[in-house]
Amino acid sequence: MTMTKLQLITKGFIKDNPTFVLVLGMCPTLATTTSAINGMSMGLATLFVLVLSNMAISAVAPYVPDKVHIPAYIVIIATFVTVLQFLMQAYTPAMYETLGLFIPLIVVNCIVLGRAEAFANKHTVIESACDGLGIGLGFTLSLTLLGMVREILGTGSVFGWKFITGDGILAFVMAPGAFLCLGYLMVLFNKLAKKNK
Amino acid sequence: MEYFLIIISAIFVNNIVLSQFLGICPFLGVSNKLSTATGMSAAVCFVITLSTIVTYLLNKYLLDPYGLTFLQTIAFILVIAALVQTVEIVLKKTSPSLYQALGIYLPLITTNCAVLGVAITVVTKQFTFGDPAHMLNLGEAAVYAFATAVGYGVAMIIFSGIREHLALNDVPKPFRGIPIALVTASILAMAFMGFSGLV
Amino acid sequence: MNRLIVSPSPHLHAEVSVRSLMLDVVIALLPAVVVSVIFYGLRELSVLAVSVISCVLLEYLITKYLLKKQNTTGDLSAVVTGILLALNLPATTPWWIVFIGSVVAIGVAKMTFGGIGQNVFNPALTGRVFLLISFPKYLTRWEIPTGLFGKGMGTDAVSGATPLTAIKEGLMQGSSVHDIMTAHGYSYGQMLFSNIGGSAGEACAIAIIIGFVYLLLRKVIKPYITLSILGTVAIVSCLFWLGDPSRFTDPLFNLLTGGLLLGSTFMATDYATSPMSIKGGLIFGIGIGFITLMIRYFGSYPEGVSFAILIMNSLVPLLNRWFKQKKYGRA
Amino acid sequence: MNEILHKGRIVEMDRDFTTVEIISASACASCHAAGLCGVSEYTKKAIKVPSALSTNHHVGDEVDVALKQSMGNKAVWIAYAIPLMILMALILILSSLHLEELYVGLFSIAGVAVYYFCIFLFRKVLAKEYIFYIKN
Amino acid sequence: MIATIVWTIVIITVLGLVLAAILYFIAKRFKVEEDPRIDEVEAVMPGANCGGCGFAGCRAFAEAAVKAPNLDNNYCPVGGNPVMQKVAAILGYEVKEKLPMVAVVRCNGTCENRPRTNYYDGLKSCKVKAALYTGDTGCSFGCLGCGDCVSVCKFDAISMDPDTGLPVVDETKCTACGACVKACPKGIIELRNKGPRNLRVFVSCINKDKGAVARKACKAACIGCGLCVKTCPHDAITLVDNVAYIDYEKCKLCRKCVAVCPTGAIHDVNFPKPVERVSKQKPAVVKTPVEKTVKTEA
Amino acid sequence: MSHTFSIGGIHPGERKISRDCSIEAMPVPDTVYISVAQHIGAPAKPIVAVGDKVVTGQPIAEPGGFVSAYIHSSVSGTVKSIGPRKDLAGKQQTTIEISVEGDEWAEDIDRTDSLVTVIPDDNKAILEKIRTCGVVGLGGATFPTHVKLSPPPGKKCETLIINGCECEPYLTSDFRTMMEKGEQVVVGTAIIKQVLGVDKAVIAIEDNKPEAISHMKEIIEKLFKLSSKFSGISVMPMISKYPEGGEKQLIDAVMHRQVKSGGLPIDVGAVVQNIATALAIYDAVQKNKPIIENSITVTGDCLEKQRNLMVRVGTPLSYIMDYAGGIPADAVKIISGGPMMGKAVSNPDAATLKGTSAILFLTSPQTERKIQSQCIRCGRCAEACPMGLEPFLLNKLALNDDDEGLEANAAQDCIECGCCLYSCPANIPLLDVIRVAKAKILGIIKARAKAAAQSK
Amino acid sequence: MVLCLFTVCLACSSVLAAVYVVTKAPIDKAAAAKTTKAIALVVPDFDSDPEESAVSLNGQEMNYYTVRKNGEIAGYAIESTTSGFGGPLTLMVGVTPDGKVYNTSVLVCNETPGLGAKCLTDKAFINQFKNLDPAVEHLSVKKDGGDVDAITASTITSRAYTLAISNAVEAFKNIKGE
Ligand SMILES: Cc1cc2nc3c(=O)[nH]c(=O)nc-3n(C[C@H](O)[C@H](O)[C@H](O)COP(=O)(O)O)c2cc1C
Ligand SMILES: Cc1cc2nc3c(=O)[nH]c(=O)nc-3n(C[C@H](O)[C@H](O)[C@H](O)COP(=O)(O)O)c2cc1C
Ligand SMILES: Cc1cc2nc3c(=O)[nH]c(=O)nc-3n(C[C@H](O)[C@H](O)[C@H](O)COP(=O)(O)O)c2cc1C
Ligand SMILES: Cc1cc2nc3c(=O)[nH]c(=O)nc-3n(C[C@H](O)[C@H](O)[C@H](O)CO)c2cc1C
Ligand code: SF4
Ligand code: SF4
Ligand code: SF4
Ligand code: SF4
Ligand code: FES
Repeated sequence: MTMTKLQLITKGFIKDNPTFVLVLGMCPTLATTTSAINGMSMGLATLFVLVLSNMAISAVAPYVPDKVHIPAYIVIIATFVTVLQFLMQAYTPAMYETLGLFIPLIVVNCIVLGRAEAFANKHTVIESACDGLGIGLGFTLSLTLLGMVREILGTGSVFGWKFITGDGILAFVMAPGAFLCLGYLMVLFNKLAKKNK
Repeated sequence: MEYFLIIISAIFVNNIVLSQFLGICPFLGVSNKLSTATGMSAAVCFVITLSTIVTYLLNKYLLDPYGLTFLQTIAFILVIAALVQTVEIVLKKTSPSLYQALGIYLPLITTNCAVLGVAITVVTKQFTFGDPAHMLNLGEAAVYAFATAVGYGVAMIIFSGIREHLALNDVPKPFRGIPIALVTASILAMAFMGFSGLV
Repeated sequence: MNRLIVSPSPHLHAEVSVRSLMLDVVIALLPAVVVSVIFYGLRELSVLAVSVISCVLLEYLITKYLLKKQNTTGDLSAVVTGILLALNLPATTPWWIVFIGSVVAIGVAKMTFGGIGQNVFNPALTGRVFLLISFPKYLTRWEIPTGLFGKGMGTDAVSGATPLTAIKEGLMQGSSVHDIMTAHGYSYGQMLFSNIGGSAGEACAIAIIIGFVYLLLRKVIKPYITLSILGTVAIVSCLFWLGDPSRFTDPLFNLLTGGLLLGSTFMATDYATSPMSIKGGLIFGIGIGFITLMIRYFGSYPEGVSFAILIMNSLVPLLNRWFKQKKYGRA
Repeated sequence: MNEILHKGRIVEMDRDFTTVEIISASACASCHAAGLCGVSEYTKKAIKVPSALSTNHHVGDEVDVALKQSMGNKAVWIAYAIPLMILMALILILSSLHLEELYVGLFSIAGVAVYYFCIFLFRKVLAKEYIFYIKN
Repeated sequence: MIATIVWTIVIITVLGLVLAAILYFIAKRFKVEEDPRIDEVEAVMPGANCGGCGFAGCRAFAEAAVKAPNLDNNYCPVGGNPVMQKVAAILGYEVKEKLPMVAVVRCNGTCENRPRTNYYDGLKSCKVKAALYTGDTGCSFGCLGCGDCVSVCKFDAISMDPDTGLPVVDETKCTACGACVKACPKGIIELRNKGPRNLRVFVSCINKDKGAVARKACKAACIGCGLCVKTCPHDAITLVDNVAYIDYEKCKLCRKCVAVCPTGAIHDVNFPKPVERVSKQKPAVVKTPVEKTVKTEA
Repeated sequence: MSHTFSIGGIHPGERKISRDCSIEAMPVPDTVYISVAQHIGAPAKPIVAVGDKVVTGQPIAEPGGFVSAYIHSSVSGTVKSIGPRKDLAGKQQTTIEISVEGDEWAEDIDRTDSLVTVIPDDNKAILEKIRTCGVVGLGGATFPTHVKLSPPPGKKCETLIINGCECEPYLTSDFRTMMEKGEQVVVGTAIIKQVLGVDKAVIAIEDNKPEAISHMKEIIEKLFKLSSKFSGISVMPMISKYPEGGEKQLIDAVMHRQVKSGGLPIDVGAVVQNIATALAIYDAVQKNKPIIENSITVTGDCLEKQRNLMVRVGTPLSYIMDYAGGIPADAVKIISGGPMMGKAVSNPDAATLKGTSAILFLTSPQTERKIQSQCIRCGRCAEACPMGLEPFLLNKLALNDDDEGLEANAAQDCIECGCCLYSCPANIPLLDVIRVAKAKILGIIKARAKAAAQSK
Repeated sequence: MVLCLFTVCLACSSVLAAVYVVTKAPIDKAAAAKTTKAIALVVPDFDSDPEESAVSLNGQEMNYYTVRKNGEIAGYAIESTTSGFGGPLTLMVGVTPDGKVYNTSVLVCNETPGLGAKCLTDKAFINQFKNLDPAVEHLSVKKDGGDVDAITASTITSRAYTLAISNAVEAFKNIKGE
């Protein structure tokens, strides 16, 4: 059962959606989705690391003995994360500040190491890139979605564009709203996904 | 007094799970039974405290003097991974029966972003009790890490109690499992907001 | 002989029903409702109406269309939730905020968990705390009671602080408790019989005490939880007060202000969200009392009963597990 | 009652010991995302159970291996809680002496190491205490 | 700058090597020897995790199948032969073809056939009801009608027919997992051969009472008269404890027994034309409540 | 000073409307149907054949094991058949059918009314009498009395409790027995006391029967003057609360001791016997009369005339109902026994057993179960449970098939008193569920014990 | 095996070091820009690099930056912390050499969203402090007899905000005095 490249890329949207279906990487999902733009940035940052580390790992995998693959992968992933940190600090310092702790934490995001172990390990560079792209896009999409919902409900705006006067329901931009939105979106998502099947 | 404030702040006001969003995956994954939750909490407490101390020293005596603080992420994760594994080996070598009894918890901790999160926070965070630019010293760092981990344990244990209770109830089907846990966490987070301003 | 009914024993059943219990709670709430309407006028009535109607309607719609279960609105528990939610809000709360509160109370805190008896957190309080966090602007504006035929739905209501807010604010500015109290002219008589700012339900202590006695007489609730909350607040605040009377308010003040009486009588005793055993109940109450005072004294919120109850709600499953009633023949 | 259960399969049996392979000892392994998350180490651990306690079982049987809950709690206590207390106590005491932080840190960690060494010395005692047994 | 670069390289490399050394020990300790075929087998399993095969779930089944020397004792009733063929292909074994089975309800005590003698007012559960008494009709063997079998079926294959008060098996959905058989406190449900082109003949009654008693309790009861036993040309029917039982391995679907049964206790399902009844009496079967007839794909 | 048990309990109302009806002997029916499964333990084995002539009081079945009992013919006549017959739940039980011819009694039975207060000294002989007369506990469980009166070696009885609580609503047959045959009950008590070798016997009577309390006190005083064998017997008034008469509750109330889970009363030095059992023992030992009849309360608010009847064992219920004026039009449920623990009758043709204590008619508003809703966690069930259990939890655990949880939460301790189901405002069929769960857990415990015994 | 890991580590660390070297300059620039931006918000146009120094007011150290245009001092950006409703409230207050408040911006704010946190967004409130002459206007909220309109239902925050500004003005006097 091999998937086409397109399938690899799109499976993360619904079938293997890392947020709603696999329930992975919950911390950044909850913490950084105070607005659509923040969620999207976090998603893209993860996507960046995911694609590059997937590619690098699939490239070196044949030469890394089994016994040390975990430390080797950790080193590789951490490298890309640090590179990302440098780039963000240099070119998008404001966003770097906003996302804060959660950028270095991409290292321990289960999705990244998980994909390395489960997929990149055994596939070609191209396939791994597609896989990383797919899962990363799925992650980005769901973070953006969650960020949008929270932003709309919490402040009455999307992507910073305000469409109501006055405040929104503030709880949604705070911790309780993060959990609440994710919980209900997860139900909704799974219902829709089931219907589509 | 400083220690006391740090403890109250870390456990209640800025609870690691309910307001800082760290370590959520195992929090959602392992909190469905009280016994596992307790074991996991103890393990997390130990590992977080120990690795915070080690990374603190690493940062202060190795990275900082050589201007390498930008290597925090990679160095810390390597040290933590090694540390967790060391504990595992030590336990295994010293008492295989103990090790067998605990085998469940250790692998989970490696993927727990709370450990790395706390380690990084400790060396970057400025605490504003009194002096706005105060960085934590080792004692405070250890207390902070410990208290944060206790906060993790508190949240975990409360949560496992609720989830064991929910398991017996008829929660509507689509909500069973993770979604109802998230809704519960949401209300719990609301409740914990009452502690705001305590320190 | 085919009209015989066969069923397992027992063959008799007590007269109480869920509906009759909830009806008793509604009756016990009536004094507080009446008093609040008298003090706050038609606006309070409209808050009550919006709250109760939306709670009941939401429960009906959710059971019918989302859960597709047996309709449970007949048991009146949504009415209780609605009344309690309304009594916890300022009379000036706009109707749409009340509605959002009902959505959270019934939709999130109750029906998501499976409906009556299944919820972990007190629905009315969840609704109220959600609103407090989301709309602090509206939820922290307390109206000075104007009486039934005072100002109507207008915008020019006089807004003032609740005693607890006044104390908190005053302390922040460095005044002493005594100065603040005299400056606002608070008296205990007023607190007992009303006329202090606050949410509608805390307007009159006597009305709530009447409800409490009624519930006790009808054996709807046990006194342990309520009394342990009040006792803890009294004792702990007494200690603080004796320590520094200029910074800490006295026990009687603490007992009579805020939603403490309302919360400890009607909200902390909610069956679904309080422990089963007496011992568990006592610990539950002590926890609520203690947390309430800590928030009042040291937290940034002037009032902590709602938070305290919600926090202790989360511990109920553990309390139920750890503090069971004694079993026969098991040491 | 009050037991930690692990599902396992008997792989070997002799007169004294029955070896049971724990199939899903790690909570991770039973996790829905196990396939995706390689870190969760789908481990198989062999546990030896005294044969006397496992009557009428055969190789290949799926059984529950139980560890008394009180034992589990004690294990957590010995392996994590006590060293944690040692660590905290050392850190706090030593740093109140205003020693150089490096030494405070290293001494505390060494304290934990010593503790584990003690466990190592008592491993025989512990091995006896943490007996697993087969249920049903 | 150069110093920074050098230190970067030194620190990372040293840390990496230390870590690797430690991990090496770990890796050596638990080498996961997982047979990759387990995954493959699991992939072809239906994934219902129903336990019908006698294992804890589909994965457990897969493991067992991989380990077992042949597939004689491992059979997935849900996936049936097509799945077992695939499993066999992966593992390189032979499978014994198992005849497809289906659950049948051996009670015909419809509301009309079996007059009610009392009303039950306890928990709607056959288990509870059976523990209390023999039921709300005169027959102490028949279906209690509380639907325990319905609620255990994971495949939605059983439903209660409100007209007859008896469970009905949807043979397109039934996977013969046997959950209902275990759940029924009265032992009414049996897994039987599905039959060629889904044609089946069976006795829809397990009433062990003497004929007169049985007849009084239910118009459609098997009264143990033995006519069918005598009629059956293939010796497929036996009479024990006043009830007849048809052995599906021997039954050739000639339907002679159906024709002679005086109470209509023998059911023939999915036959295109009804059989000529010998007895003058109108058969008690009002409608065939046992199976939903379906178009079969030969 | 009234006493009561310490945990739980309810007040379901008393409704002792037949209290003033004295026990009247009911005519013997044409045919009696005597089941061989009249007691707990192995069924008895018939020792008569079809066609045999039998007389009243003649043994017709012998014990089928150690825990089993003799069964006697309650009439004189001919054995018409021996075979399966439906009991009141519709289950088939081996039954001896005897058609009545005259009323001829076995010769050694003393049929006079004279009170025999002289108690024989030979305890062995007394026990043998009790055994051969087929005496079983008449308080509900019908446990063979001679077994109960032979405590295992090493166990010593300290207090004998005679259970006169009759805590179930409606029932009055024990009360009437105390009022009319009080002397015999006390002599029976003295016999048990002597057999067990205890100094202290307590007759526990609920304080809603003040007449019985004073009446029994008088009798004891009177008899005490006759012989020292009647010393140490006292009457203890109990607060009226259901299930005061439950063995475990009574021991708690009288002795302030609790029987350990899975233990027997004798473990805490108690033996509990019912009033009617004491009378049966008197009859057996002093009068040589086996259990061939018992007093049955026929009652119900819808019944015109309340009755307490002395009925021969094996009389069809329908016969008694006809005698009492037929089934009232608005009765929907017939209960054999009290409304809390009694069994609903699905087959009115079933015959009485030794332990049958009442026939109760209930109307639909009284008894029909109301629509069930969700548990509101009000805790009323837990508060009511006299065993200190948490029925709401057991219910949920059972519905989730959590056997370990059930055992940890003591489902096996449930005494099936029905307090929980009675109290639940949500009308949850708690006991229905718990009863099945309890049986399952007891099975598991038994299997485990068996396995443990085997491996030893 | 060791070799392999060694290689991986070496490669990775080299990449890291390389990227570090490349991005060092932009990172430093971005960090500097951040401070400059915060300062630029509250003082008039300037062309120099901000000079950081400290001044003490009632025993409390306050950081401030001096900026110049064409060598002339264009203004002072003073960091001023007071305690608000939810904790410390830190402002950057720009003061022109003639002692007028040029503009303000919030650096640290823990106020309640929807109430005190409005001090970040409420234009009507913030604009009161633009080009404000402390000699003319009374720097305290109307409730306390001053000229400042408080944020609705957030007197405490407004007080803290106002106090921070007047502290900065005082500090300015000290700077001048030095
Ligand atoms: C299976 C079983 C075994 C018993 N064994 C003894 C026994 O050995 N000794 C004894 O004194 N009572 C024994 N009993 C009697 C009980 O202690 C108790 O008196 C009897 O069940 C009647 O109690 P009840 O009517 O409250 O249910 C036994 C009862 C049962 C059901
Ligand atoms: C809930 C419950 C209530 C009982 N109530 C009575 C009662 O009121 N009177 C009585 O004699 N026995 C009652 N029993 C039976 C007693 O537990 C016990 O079996 C009996 O007194 C033993 O005496 P026996 O062996 O002579 O029957 C009750 C049992 C239970 C479980
Ligand atoms: C949840 C909550 C949050 C509050 N947050 C603030 C705040 O951020 N800033 C503030 O000045 N007051 C805050 N307050 C205090 C009240 O709004 C207080 O009534 C107000 O400061 C004084 O009223 P006034 O400004 O209308 O005179 C808060 C009160 C509550 C209950
Ligand atoms: C004594 C008593 C107190 C109650 N208190 C509350 C309450 O505080 N909040 C609420 O939403 N419902 C309350 N209810 C109604 C109902 O029990 C509640 O909605 C349940 O939590 C629903 O499961 C109460 C009911 C009773 C009988
Ligand atoms: S009908 Fe019975 S055998 Fe068929 S699938 Fe359902 S439970 Fe299994
Ligand atoms: S077939 Fe059996 S389980 Fe199904 S409804 Fe009938 S009695 Fe119940
Ligand atoms: S029936 Fe059982 S669970 Fe219910 S109250 Fe009685 S003893 Fe308790
Ligand atoms: S009495 Fe009924 S509603 Fe109350 S706790 Fe028990 S089961 Fe639940
Ligand atoms: S634990 Fe933090 S992302 Fe999974």
